[in-house]
Amino acid sequence: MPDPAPIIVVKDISKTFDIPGRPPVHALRHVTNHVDKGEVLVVIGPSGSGKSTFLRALNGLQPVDSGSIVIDGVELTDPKTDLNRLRQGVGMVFQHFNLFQHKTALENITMPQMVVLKRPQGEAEEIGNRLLKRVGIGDKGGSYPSELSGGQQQRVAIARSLAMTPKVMLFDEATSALDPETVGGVLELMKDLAADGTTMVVVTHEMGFAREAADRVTFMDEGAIIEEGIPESIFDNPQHDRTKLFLSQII
Amino acid sequence: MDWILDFYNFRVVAQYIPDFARGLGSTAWISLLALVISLSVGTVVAIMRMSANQLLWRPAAAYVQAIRSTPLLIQIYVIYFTLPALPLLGRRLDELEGGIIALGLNAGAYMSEIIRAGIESISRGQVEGAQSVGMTYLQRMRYVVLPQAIARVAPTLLGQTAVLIKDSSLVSFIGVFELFGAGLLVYNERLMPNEGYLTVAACYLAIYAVMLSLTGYAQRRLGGTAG
Amino acid sequence: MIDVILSTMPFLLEGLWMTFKISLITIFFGSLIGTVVGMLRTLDYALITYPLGAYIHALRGTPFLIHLYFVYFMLPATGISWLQLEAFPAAVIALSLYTSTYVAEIVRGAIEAVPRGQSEAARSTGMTALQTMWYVVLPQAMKLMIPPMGGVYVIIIKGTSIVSVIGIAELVRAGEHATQRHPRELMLIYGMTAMMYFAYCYPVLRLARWAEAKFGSVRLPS
Amino acid sequence: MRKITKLLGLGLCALGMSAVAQSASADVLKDIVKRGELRVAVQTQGPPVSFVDKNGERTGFAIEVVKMMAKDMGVELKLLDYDWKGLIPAVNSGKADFLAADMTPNAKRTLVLSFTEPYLYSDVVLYSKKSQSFVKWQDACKGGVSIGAVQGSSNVGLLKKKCPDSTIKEFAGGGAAVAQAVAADRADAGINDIASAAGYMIEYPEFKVLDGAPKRWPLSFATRPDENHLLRWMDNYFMLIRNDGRLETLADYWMRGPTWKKDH
Repeated sequence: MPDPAPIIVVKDISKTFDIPGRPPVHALRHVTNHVDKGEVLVVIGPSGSGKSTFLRALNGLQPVDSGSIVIDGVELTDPKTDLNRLRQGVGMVFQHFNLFQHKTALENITMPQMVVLKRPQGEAEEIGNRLLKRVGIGDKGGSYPSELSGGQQQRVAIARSLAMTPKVMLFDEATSALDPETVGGVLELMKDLAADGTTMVVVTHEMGFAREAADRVTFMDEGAIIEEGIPESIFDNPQHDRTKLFLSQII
Repeated sequence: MDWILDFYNFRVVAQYIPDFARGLGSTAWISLLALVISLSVGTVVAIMRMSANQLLWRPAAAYVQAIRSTPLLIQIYVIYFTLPALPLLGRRLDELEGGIIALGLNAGAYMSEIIRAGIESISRGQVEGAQSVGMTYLQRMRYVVLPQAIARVAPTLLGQTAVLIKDSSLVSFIGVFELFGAGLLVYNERLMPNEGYLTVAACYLAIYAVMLSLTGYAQRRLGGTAG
Repeated sequence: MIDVILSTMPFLLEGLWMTFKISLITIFFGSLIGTVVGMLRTLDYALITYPLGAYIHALRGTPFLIHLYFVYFMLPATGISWLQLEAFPAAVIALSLYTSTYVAEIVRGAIEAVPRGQSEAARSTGMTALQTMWYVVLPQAMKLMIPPMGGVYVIIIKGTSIVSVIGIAELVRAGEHATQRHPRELMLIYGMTAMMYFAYCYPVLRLARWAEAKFGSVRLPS
Repeated sequence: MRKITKLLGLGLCALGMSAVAQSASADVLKDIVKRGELRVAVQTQGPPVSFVDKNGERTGFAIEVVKMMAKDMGVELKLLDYDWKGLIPAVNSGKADFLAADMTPNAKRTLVLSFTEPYLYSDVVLYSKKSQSFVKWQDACKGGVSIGAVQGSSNVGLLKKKCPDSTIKEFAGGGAAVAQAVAADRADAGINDIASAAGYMIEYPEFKVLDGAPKRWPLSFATRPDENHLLRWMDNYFMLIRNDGRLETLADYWMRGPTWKKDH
């Protein structure tokens, strides 16, 4: 049983994108959710359902129009909040890895530590090397992103986030851009992290991962949460027609 | 009101409106023709420079470097004063022709660099897509690569065109009357620099503004995407 | 002909030295101002970007002679004593501002060409906007800036000739002085000045080519 | 610390003073004497009026007159060299006390600047290649003949009036560019003052001066219209040096033959 204290509390957030000359897009409609400490929340849904917007709202990369988000007691949506400070505690892994192209794998991990946390270089490198081993590419520290495969790059990106000792990790379709043969390894790594008790919010199309690793699954469509529950109930006994339709198409 | 007339006398400028109109027309005409030359030369040279064939890229590179490394005025002088009678024309280029050609060849070197950068920014996928439907090299360039490349670098081409228009004032050195010459006419005859220079500046700015909006329009039409 | 070359060479070299000095100072300050303006232009605040856009277009849409005229001759009319500029500082200020508009557009283009994901990743680690710019975006944008910057520098080097209007004896001016004493050798003397420009500009272009080859080809963003 | 305050105070005083100096120019002659420096805008339009000689020194007829002037005033001379495009603004903006060039006053120009009484009258002549059939300058005034002139010079207006049928080509590159145009058969004839033309005759053996002069231009210095005292002073000065023969000596040396060529 995970610790019931919620680390993320999302209350009634909405976001509308206004594109000139087109009808406005309601990316989020009154979404309320929470994530407990140590919990793994997997968000699924068709593309354009608002799941990525939801995830990006959790570290303020995507400001919302209304509602509130509280992370570990700090209200993200309060304009007085120091977002940079808050983001140190929220790691994020992107679909396209977004490794800093001008830095080696190790430098990608050490640079934010030194710049943001002011860790001395020696300590940052020690942490960086340990984490590179942890994600399974201990020998690639000196390689530039362009010299690494997609799977290796994503491992570096995960290590980069972990180095900041985040309270929660966000995964934004972290395996969608990977070759099929490397997807498995990255998913294994994510399962490892989950098993270690890392609090995670994962947006993914990998239903196998959701079933195995999730504590709770949220299904979103058209900017709203349609249904949520433990993996078994969502996958084996979906209540809502849209959930059924989505699952039937994807599996 | 009085101090404005002290600073800039509209009444005097009004007397020179025909000269400014003539100068503006001349500048527009010279620039337009030079622009056409420079874009054609620029496109050909850009494609030559990207060729693997030494006979193509070496002369193209030499042309670009030589033009960019020497002043335009001297290029104009060389074409006007030292170029002998052209066999095709049967005579030497006159002031206007010489000026336009020098200006066009000069700008062509700069344009070629911009166009080349644009072509290089088009992803391989576009070329491969065109190859996969059986297009020849020229067809690929003409229908796929160049339209996208030019749309992408349109703002840079605009900037270079602004330079070209201002540079066109140098043809006055070989006796062609243009916009800047009209401003100097006011300066020379009336010794009124504000009236001469500021009017000229306003005219150039007006041309620039028109071009700016035209570029925006063209870019939307050509479907240039940001980034 | 040889005697004309020999007798005019020292003057032309002196002019070249002035061209060299003024262009280097201008390139330095113009790049500095232009980088700041270019970075500010990438921000999302209309209050900043619109005035800066107007600044860039106003300077690029008008001949440089007018800027020089404004800085050197019209500012003194304000009566403010520190605006009573001597020819050299006036030329440097006017040329630096002009240069900055070109540099700003290159910097902005290069920054915008760095994929958004790079700055998002940096921000997600908790870096501030400035840290993101300094540690992540600028180093990558720099590679895109170097080659077009070389082209602009060469334009500026040649553009310095206009400052002769306010009496700075740079290369073209020195050449003019020489042609007045030897009108018959006009083409020879201008040819010599062209060679000197070439000797200065060509290495700059080569350097830019070298940088381009080293850092990958230019991607000019729109 | 006190030293710094003192320096700062001095600096501020100097700033204030310079502001005052700028605004207080009821009589620029007083300022000239006070500052001990005469600032003159000149144009390096070419020998023999104003040019840079083989030693790198600025000299010529107009320059030597001004040098003499400063010496007789007992002040230092500061020559400000401008392109023609910067000459008028230099005087208007107060950068220079007056401008010393071979400028020709006319009704419209005198509305803007005050011109001195002419210090010299100079003939304008036409020249061409010897191979041309022209003898008198009027021979070049017919359709199909092109005449080169310096862009913006008074000679352009003169040609328009006297030779309306000829094609007038204005070259912005100065008298040397016009001569080049004639030599390269880009213009059939050129127009310039007689002294400059004499210089071209030496440089270009294939040139000839056409007989007669379409015009004799008065040459003057000019200053801002409100500088009456300075204008009067300059007129007086010209009278003075004309009377004591110094002006004639200079004019003979510079304007009436190639004597100066040996020294410069």
